Amino acid sequence: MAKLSYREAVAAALAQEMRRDPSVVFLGEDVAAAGGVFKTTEGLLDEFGPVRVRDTPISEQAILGAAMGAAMTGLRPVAEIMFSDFFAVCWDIVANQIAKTRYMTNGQCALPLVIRSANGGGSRFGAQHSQSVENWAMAVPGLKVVAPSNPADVKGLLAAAIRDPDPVLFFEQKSLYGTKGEVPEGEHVVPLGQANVLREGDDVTIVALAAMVPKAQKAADVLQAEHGISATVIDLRCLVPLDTSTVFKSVSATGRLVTVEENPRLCGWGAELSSLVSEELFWDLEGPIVRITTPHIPLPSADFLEDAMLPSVEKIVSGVVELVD
Amino acid sequence: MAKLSYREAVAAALAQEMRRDPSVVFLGEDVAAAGGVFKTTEGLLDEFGPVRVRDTPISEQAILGAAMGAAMTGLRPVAEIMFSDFFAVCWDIVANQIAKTRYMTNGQCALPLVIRSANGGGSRFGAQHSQSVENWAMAVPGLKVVAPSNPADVKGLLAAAIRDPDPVLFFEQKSLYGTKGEVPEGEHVVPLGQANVLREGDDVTIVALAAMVPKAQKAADVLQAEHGISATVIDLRCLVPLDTSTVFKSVSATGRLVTVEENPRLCGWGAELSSLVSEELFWDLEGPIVRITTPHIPLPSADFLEDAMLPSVEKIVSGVVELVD
Amino acid sequence: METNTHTSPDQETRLRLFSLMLACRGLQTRAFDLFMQNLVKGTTHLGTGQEAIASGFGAAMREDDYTFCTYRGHNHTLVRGVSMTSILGELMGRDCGLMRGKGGSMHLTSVEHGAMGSYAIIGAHMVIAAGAAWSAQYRESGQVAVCFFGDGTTNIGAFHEALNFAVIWKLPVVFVCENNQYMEYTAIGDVTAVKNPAADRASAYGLESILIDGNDADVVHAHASAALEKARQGGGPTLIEAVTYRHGGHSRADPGKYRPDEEVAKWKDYDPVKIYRARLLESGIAESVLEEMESATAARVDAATETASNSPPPPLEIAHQDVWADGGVAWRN
Amino acid sequence: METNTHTSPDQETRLRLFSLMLACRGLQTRAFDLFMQNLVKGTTHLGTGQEAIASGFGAAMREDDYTFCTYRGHNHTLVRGVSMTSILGELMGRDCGLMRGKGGSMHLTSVEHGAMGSYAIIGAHMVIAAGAAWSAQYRESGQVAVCFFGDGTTNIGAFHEALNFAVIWKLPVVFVCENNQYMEYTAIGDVTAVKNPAADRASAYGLESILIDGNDADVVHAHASAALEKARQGGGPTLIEAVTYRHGGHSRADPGKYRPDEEVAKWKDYDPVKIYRARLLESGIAESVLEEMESATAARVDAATETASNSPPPPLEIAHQDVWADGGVAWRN
Ligand SMILES: Cc1ncc(C[n+]2csc(CCOP(=O)(O)OP(=O)(O)O)c2C)c(N)n1
Ligand SMILES: Cc1ncc(C[n+]2csc(CCOP(=O)(O)OP(=O)(O)O)c2C)c(N)n1
Ligand SMILES: [Mg+2]
Ligand SMILES: [Mg+2]
Repeated sequence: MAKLSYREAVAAALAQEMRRDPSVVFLGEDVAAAGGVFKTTEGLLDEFGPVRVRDTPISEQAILGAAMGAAMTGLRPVAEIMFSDFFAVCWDIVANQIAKTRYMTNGQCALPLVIRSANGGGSRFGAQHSQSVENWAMAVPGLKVVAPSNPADVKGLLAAAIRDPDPVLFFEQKSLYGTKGEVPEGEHVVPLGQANVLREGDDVTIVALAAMVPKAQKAADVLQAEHGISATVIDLRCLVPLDTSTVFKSVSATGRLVTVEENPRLCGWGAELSSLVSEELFWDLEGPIVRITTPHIPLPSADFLEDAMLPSVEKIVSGVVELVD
Repeated sequence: MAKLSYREAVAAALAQEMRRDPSVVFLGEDVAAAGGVFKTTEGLLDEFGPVRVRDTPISEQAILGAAMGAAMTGLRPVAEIMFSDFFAVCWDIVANQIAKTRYMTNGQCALPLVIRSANGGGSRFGAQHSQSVENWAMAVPGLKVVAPSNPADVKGLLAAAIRDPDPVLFFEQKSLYGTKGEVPEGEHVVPLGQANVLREGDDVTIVALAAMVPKAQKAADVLQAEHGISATVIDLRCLVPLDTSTVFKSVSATGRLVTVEENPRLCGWGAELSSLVSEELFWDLEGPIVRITTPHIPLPSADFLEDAMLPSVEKIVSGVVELVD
Repeated sequence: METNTHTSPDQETRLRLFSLMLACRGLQTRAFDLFMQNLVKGTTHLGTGQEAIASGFGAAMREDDYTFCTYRGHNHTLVRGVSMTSILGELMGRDCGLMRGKGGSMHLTSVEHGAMGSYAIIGAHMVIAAGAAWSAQYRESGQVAVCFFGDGTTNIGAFHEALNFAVIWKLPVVFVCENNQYMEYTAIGDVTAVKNPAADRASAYGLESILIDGNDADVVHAHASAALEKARQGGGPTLIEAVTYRHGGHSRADPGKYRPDEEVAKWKDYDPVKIYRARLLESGIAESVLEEMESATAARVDAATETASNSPPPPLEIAHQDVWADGGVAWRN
Repeated sequence: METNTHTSPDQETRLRLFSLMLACRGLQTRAFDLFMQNLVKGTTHLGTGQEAIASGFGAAMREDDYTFCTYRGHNHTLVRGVSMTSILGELMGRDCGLMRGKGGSMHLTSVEHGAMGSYAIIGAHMVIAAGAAWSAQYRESGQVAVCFFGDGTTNIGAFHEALNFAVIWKLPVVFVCENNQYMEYTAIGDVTAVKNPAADRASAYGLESILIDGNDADVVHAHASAALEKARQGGGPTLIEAVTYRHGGHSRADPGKYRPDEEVAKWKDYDPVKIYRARLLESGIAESVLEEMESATAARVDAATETASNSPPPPLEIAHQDVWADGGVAWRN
């Protein structure tokens, strides 16, 4: 095991896969010579050279078009969209082209590609650089959607995403880039579509994603210590494929579900999970399903305001307490 | 009352508002001289002239940028995005610019604009011209979202959208363009954010939108006649503002909720409504919340396949019967 | 505008060009008839009148080159060797269709023939074609991507990104603007800042301005050959504007009334098939040879129509297949 | 490249230009200091070294003209008359901030001053500026929209759409490319198909190619005046490429190490404030006058810093306001 930061784990995964498969190529803005504006891809240019690691102009449609065309013709491109907010300038390539082409062509076109992007708030960047948009991707059939919460999963899931034969949107949570954790040395691959049960409890199931995972864990500590509530905490890790069986198993046992999302309220993955549970597991429920989200507003920039909008340990605790008590 | 088609009601609303307010201007591809590719805007160029009714190049970002810049500086533009699938090529202007600018500027910028678009399937146009993407809009804070189910509402809600001081995405369902209905003559305005209770029943609440509304009504007929199930049918009409009070009132009474969405499964408005109900109205529920949607796939083109994928009267009936029985 | 033939292709090539154009014309005419009989559901966009461009390129491309085209892509797909039956079947939503009805008229794709897709949202396929060219460059395969698009497409953002990108990476891609002078119902001149929407913008990407007669198959073939060769040799991308006209409306049953009668008449007279037929006759090919080709094409179209019409609708289960590489559509476990 | 001054502005204008540049420089330098003291959270993009462009335009614009700028928009906002206190307050997330902390450094906006926003996603504001110009044209108000953007922005699709659109509708808009020769960390020449990313593309929109010295406030002012006048008279849009350099990194604490030392040194030497100061002295203005201006600016910056630093954080309730025109954020009843 080595201690790596979340951002270092990105480069580690890319390097691992680029070493093993020469068809893996990587492109994006400022990713090569500069090593990425979040320093997530340092060293790759040096190791793999300018033919495989390429700086691009500010042309997100061309970046993703290049990735798609290359994936259709034998390569396994990884593209970076610097901030996930910028998916909006190239959404056609993602949602209409990449997501639909295999299906429309009756399976003729393979699209083994990964799009990495820095997602989420907490950096005081304001409303256009702080969105959590993993739901945009989840809403479109044909995209796999991954959002890791820790360095080991960054490495393992990104490796799996690169090996996956389907298009994967890989959301790296900005606010986690500086966090550190043990990461297995040597080849490390974590299969897509498997939620991670971080702790087991009897009273309530808390499902979280990405930066909400450490908050949910802290909340579970507080709930245990201060309220005597024992919570299962599940790190969803992937939205597509969605590991409903792990979640359902836990909710069947606890009878209560709380979801914690960073994205704004409407149509989040928590709503989808809530609807699945209330459709298929209704009779196991012992109380309402509670969703904790950012309010349905653009994120403000000032630190004081931004912090107050994002889901916090306190909000999770009080949401659970209200439900369970 | 006059009998108008859904498509004629679009032109009627635009004409009504353009007559009353000289700051209303209209732009889009092939909307002026040709009267729109769906013939929704015929006659407007003749009546209002080429300064107010303008054909544009194939430049969706410029179309919406023009609308936004004009709205910020005193006009009330209405823009057409020909097919709602094309929102993907201009999503930045919608989701990052139009939706966020009032908030980011602490209320300084007014954005009274409407974006009309032809939405949905059933026309055998294939996956890139058949999407129902009203959820894309619902997921973004700062957008109002309207989707009428009949000609009278097209006229009344489009008029209200144009008068509204906020940005409104107005989804016209392609498969309804040919349908006809009575439309009040003279000024007709239907306030945004009010769901329409079409019939009242005791056993279940069926909530539908746009093209799913007539299907839900037919299903309610069948349910009554063949299964003795009495259903309330609610036409949601707007996703934002969302008329939860009308829906809640009905679900409190019936104890059962079924939503009918044309969009693919994940993260639809039905999921949001389901999660709201199971969070706030849980104790009133007498059974699972059922969502009827298109499967989570891109829509196939062939008539036989497409029809089998969209929610049908039969699917609604069987979903309700399974729930209630 | 380039109207003369630099090189006079040999007779074999000429006959091939004519045969491709005949096939395209036959297919398009039949597609229209089937549409009018309500056997083509949805929509269809015909390339009647524009056959010289697809054919000129088709005859010049290497078998493993890539084609990227638009919803108006029947000709471009056909010239790569895709069967008429599978194209008409796709238009009619039958099981024999190229994608078994899952794509439709606007999305003809045959990877096995290098026909890498027909794209229905303006602009996108230009950046995707650049990506295929990047892959060819990376794999040093010598393949070239050819991307066909319309005049109206030159005003959308992706056009700009694709061209800049292709030039800076020196990609083996040929961008072919089929300037048929209209977007849907709006004349291109009404919405474009320059006269020649592609050629007048070439210099913005450091490219040569190339404006050619898109109705002259020899001219197209010569330019296609040169651009393909340049790309194959590592010389980078080419942008070609080929001026042409569509005989019919934009799509479906559009009567195209927004176009002046004389304009339509003039262009119908300057028909690529007609002028090429006359040229072949002049060059000494016997009328009987041409007639034989024509009746063979007609028979091919009839046979394809017959087979496609008799093909059943696709089985329902395919709608639940192939979202993912594992053949399935599951988004959960 | 246009380096000479056509018109020699009168002394009043010159002093105004100098004063605007001094204010910009003072503000940017202070913003950097505050950032290093961790008082500016998030990010900040400075226009140090690029002051002549914002100032040249600021001095030429009519009070009711519109400015659209990018995240690197402090200078452009300031020259419209917005107070330093509200700008620094916004950067620091204080209640006195221009948007009370809801926008941040990248989104400075003051509608009352015609500063119609700073946009943080590349390209978007170019089409939005066209929209404001359309509105001015429709209302026959004589207003002009001025849109500032960077060299890197010329490679995104919206650039292309905005220019074509502005030209065909003959909109009163001036597009100003501040070519500081880098996007974030990548030299513009590495990713652009032409040498002058904006000027070499003007012809693609039927526009005159205008390349000017963006560090010479007189040159900028002359071109600004001409373009504004042309737009006001119904002459349509202008595209100007103004060559300049940013003294610091792209944003935050970026040390800008990707730039050769000599290049940085050369451009720091060719500093717009410095060269303009020398020109003023040469033209007969007394050193003491300039020093007085400089110390007045310093005092202004200090006072603004003081006020902003003492401003409290914004009240929490404003986070729940102004999604909608009714002042609220409710999405349900
Ligand atoms: C982004 C986008 N906007 C609009 C359309 C609708 N549309 C389909 S074809 C077309 C006209 C295209 O004109 P051109 O590029 O000249 O091609 P042509 O149809 O003449 O072959 C338009 C506007 C679309 N498909 N995609
Ligand atoms: C669509 C989009 N892509 C990428 C970015 C990230 N980004 C912010 S500034 C910048 C460089 C812009 O360069 P330029 O236009 O030259 O402006 P400058 O920063 O030099 O003023 C980039 C790539 C963005 N904000 N928006
Ligand atoms: Mg055309
Ligand atoms: Mg720059």
